[in-house]
Amino acid sequence: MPVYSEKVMDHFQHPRNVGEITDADGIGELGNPTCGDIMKIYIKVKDNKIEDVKFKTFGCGAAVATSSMVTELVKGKTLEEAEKISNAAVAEALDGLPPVKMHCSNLAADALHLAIEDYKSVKAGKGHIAKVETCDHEHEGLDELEHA
Amino acid sequence: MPVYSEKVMDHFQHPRNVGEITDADGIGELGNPTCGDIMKIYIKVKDNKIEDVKFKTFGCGAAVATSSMVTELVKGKTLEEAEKISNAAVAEALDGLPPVKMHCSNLAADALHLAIEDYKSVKAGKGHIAKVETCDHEHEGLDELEHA
Amino acid sequence: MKTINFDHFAATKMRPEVKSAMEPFFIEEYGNAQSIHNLGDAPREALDKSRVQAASLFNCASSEVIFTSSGSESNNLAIKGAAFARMAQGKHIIVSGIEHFSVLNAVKSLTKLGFEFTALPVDKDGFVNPDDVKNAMRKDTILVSVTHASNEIGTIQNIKAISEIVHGFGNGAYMHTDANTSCGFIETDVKELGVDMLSAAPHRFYGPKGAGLFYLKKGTRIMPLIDGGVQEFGRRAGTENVAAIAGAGVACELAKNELNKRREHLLPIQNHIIDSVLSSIDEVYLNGSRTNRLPNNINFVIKYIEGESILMWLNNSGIMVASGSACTSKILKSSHVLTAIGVDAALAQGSLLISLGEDNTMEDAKYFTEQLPPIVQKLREMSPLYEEAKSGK
Amino acid sequence: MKTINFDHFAATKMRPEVKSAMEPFFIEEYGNAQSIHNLGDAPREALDKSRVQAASLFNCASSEVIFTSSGSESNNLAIKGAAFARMAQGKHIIVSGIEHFSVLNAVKSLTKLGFEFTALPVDKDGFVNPDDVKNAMRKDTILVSVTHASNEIGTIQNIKAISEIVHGFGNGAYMHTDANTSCGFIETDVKELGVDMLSAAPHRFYGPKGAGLFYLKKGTRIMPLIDGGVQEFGRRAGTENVAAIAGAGVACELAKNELNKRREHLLPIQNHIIDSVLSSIDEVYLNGSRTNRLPNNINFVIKYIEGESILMWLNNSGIMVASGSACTSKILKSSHVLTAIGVDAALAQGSLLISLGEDNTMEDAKYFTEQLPPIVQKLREMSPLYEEAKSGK
Ligand SMILES: Cc1ncc(COP(=O)(O)O)c(C=O)c1O
Ligand SMILES: Cc1ncc(COP(=O)(O)O)c(C=O)c1O
Repeated sequence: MPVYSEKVMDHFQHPRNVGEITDADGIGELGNPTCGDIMKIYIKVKDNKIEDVKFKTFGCGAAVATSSMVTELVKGKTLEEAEKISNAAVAEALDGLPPVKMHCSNLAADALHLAIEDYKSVKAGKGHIAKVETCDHEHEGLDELEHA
Repeated sequence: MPVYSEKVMDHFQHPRNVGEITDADGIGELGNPTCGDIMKIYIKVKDNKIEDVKFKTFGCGAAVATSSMVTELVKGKTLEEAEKISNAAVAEALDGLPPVKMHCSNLAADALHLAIEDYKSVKAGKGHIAKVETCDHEHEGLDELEHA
Repeated sequence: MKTINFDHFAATKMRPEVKSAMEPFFIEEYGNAQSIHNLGDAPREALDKSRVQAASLFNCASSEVIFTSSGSESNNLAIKGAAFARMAQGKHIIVSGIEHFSVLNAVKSLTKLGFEFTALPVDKDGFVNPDDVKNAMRKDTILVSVTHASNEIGTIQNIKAISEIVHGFGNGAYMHTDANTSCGFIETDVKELGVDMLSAAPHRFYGPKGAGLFYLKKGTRIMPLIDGGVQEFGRRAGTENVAAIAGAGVACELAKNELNKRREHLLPIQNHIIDSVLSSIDEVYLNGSRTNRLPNNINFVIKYIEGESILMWLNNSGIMVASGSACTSKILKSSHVLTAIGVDAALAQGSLLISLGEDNTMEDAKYFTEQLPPIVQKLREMSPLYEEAKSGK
Repeated sequence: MKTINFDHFAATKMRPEVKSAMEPFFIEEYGNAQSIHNLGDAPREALDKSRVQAASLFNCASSEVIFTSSGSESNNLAIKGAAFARMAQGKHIIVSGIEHFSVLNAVKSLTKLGFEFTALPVDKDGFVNPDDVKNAMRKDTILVSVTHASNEIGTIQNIKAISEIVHGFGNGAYMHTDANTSCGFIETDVKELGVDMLSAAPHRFYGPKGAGLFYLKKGTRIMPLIDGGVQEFGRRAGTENVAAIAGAGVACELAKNELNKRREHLLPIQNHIIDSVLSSIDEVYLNGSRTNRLPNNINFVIKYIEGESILMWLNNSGIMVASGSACTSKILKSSHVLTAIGVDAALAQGSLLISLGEDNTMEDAKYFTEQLPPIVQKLREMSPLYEEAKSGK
């Protein structure tokens, strides 16, 4: 099925860092089952660095692969470094994603940023942040394809 | 090209009685070049019988074959017998014609009847009858094909 | 690794007999069927023959068969053709809510030209209630179109009852059925169904891509979708795809002869898969009618996981399936059919669509029912929804 | 007896390379290009490749190429698609009077939906005068469609000049050209022609039947003729005829590479036939431009005799030709193109339409020019019109 790059297939079939961290310092959850993808990222932070990271994802191949890739990219990174990682950078690290998936299943960096936000919110005594419901990719696909 | 029967092809390729009769007793001419077919039939009458018959035809395969066939059918027949020959009978003698040709190129019997009429008109001292212009088959072919 | 096609609604492998019937028309007999010289003879005869074969499958006259290029084109010809021919009588069309997009989008696009449509609801098994048709009929209703059997959930509609209501209404409304999924697997006798128009797609029953079938009852008025020459009785212009049409005819003949054999082959495989999956995996549901169902369709919802992922793992095991999930759809929406039968949008993401064909065996079914549970398990372990459900959140 | 195809506008023999490109997609790679599992891979790649090949012939982006089923479908998509998409801007369409029926009948059928059209006159050689386009343009003109080269008289229009006028008018009107006869034999560079849409038919240049080409410039708005799934960028629904499309791509590639070679091969044959027939038979006329003409088209009027009869006699000699006579047309009307260039309806009955292809040789041409005069003689001797003319009536 070469709609996906080999790297995507590798991360889909051998996802890195799947699971939960029961005593996570930050959890970011993003998505909406109605649209197809939910990503949940757990981080363990030590000395301003992401010491451990795990994910759970409900979604398509791209959603799984981007989740896996983002965890690999940020492990050991400082929070500032992690915050700079964009969805586009994740897609690029996977040798690209099919156009149709670029905007819908490419949210893993956002989920990671939420986990960092959550960590900061808890640390600041403001408690956990809420899960973010996204469905901005719910659209008439055909409109996307307009020759316009 | 088996749109036409073998008999049609035979009469088209080996038309019987092609030509004019310079001292014809009756001439029947029918058709219109705009529509595609003109048939001209010459008869020589003796003792109320068609002693000789010749034709000239401008038109499609069916027009040539029906002209040829009608001359063959009437040679030696009495005028009364000849008058009874219909376009349908000519088509049948040719093992049928494609539907689209049935009404447009199947006019040879009519031309023959005109020749007989002409003969009678001249005999009655009324002179020659006029050439008959037909174009009743000029129609929107597609309407014909309506599922109606 | 063996490839098991459990996605026959996407593609069936052409029969060798079909290919043989097509072969002469690629190079040797390359003529145009409309030519009156010798090069037109064999192509013209091939079209005639194929028309007879299709007519025999539909139990109609061969002059009532029109060849198109696809099931979608046949559906569009039915909907737009009838709408434009009968707009003086009215501009109201009735369809079911679970029609294929080639019907639904055709009626939607007609609304831009002033037409209106009613989309009928279906019950939880996907049935249209004939009474709903009766209630929806209006004086200005010109066309009713209900799919013969769903290409997602396999439910077979009572077209005969619906046709009777439509024609009984007495305003001359036409009845069309989309038989693109049913044809070749269950009876499609147009007299029995009582329809004025029917669409079918030979590529769905071991025929070639590039030919669609359209039954147009004598006396039924439509405007062509493709105007131009006189091909197909002036109903569909364009140089005929002789090879594909020749192949389509053979596919029709095979379908007619093999209908019972096909059902007998498919039913046990279908039953095994349904029974085994429902018993071996928890929180899995069958969509569509259990009884009034195509013998070659299975549609499950597997909770907590997403269709494309299931599909990719099965693909890895050599098993080709489809899904009604948003991610697998190019319009990024989950199946409107599942929504119509009341499946929650989130659940619809876990839809698994299996469509069987003559190349499938009971071994394939067993291999599949062994492969599926660990895949489901693996994906559920990765799913935040499953985690929440288990933790009782 | 050898068969000489002098009717290539009806059918060309597919190239072996084209057939080879199609072959895998009949049985082995029978998958659906939309499938996301493995069975979809090869078909999807084939479509992508073919789109690139077609784009290269047209000098456009591959995302601007849409595959249809025939030249007629492409023309209908252009005309109806643009009309429905732009009806808010206006309902006036301009065409030439010598368009193919798939253009003319499409605009005629639009008149039933409130559209109007202007059919432009042509001169005696069949040329549209760009000034006439200018004069016909109205504020509510949404589309102009002029055939690139006539499929009857071979005259090549100045599409570039017409496009400039259409776009220069400044009301956003689209320019379409029907290149179904020209494509594969003369340049069809859409940038050079300046068109928004172009139709072409690979079966006319050694490709397969069942695939049509449609160029749709980025930004040009049309409504689909066939609504449904997302195939062809949502512009043309229906399961793709992968084999035919794969073959069409190869035909495009061959056309691009061989354009000069084709012209060089065809021109001497064309010249020989025209010169020889005009000099050896009296009262024969050439229709269409002698200079600005397709290299593969010849159209004569032979006085006093009728086309089908000529065609049948030539067929007997193994030579396949066509005619614009009423008898050879399935609508029983003589050619509207001949009428438009001022050929008297009676004369049009004697029309002889020769279209050449790569399988034709100079020997074929010589054989033909030997066979024709005695046939003409024989038919004239049988013709009451010739009799009248000779006798001075
Ligand atoms: C100029 C022109 N337009 C349109 C067509 C229609 O093409 P098709 O037969 O592929 O539908 C033809 C074909 O013969 C043609 O010559
Ligand atoms: C019920 C139904 N209608 C219409 C279609 C469209 O058929 P095609 O893909 O041949 O255009 C399909 C096909 O997949 C179908 O299942």
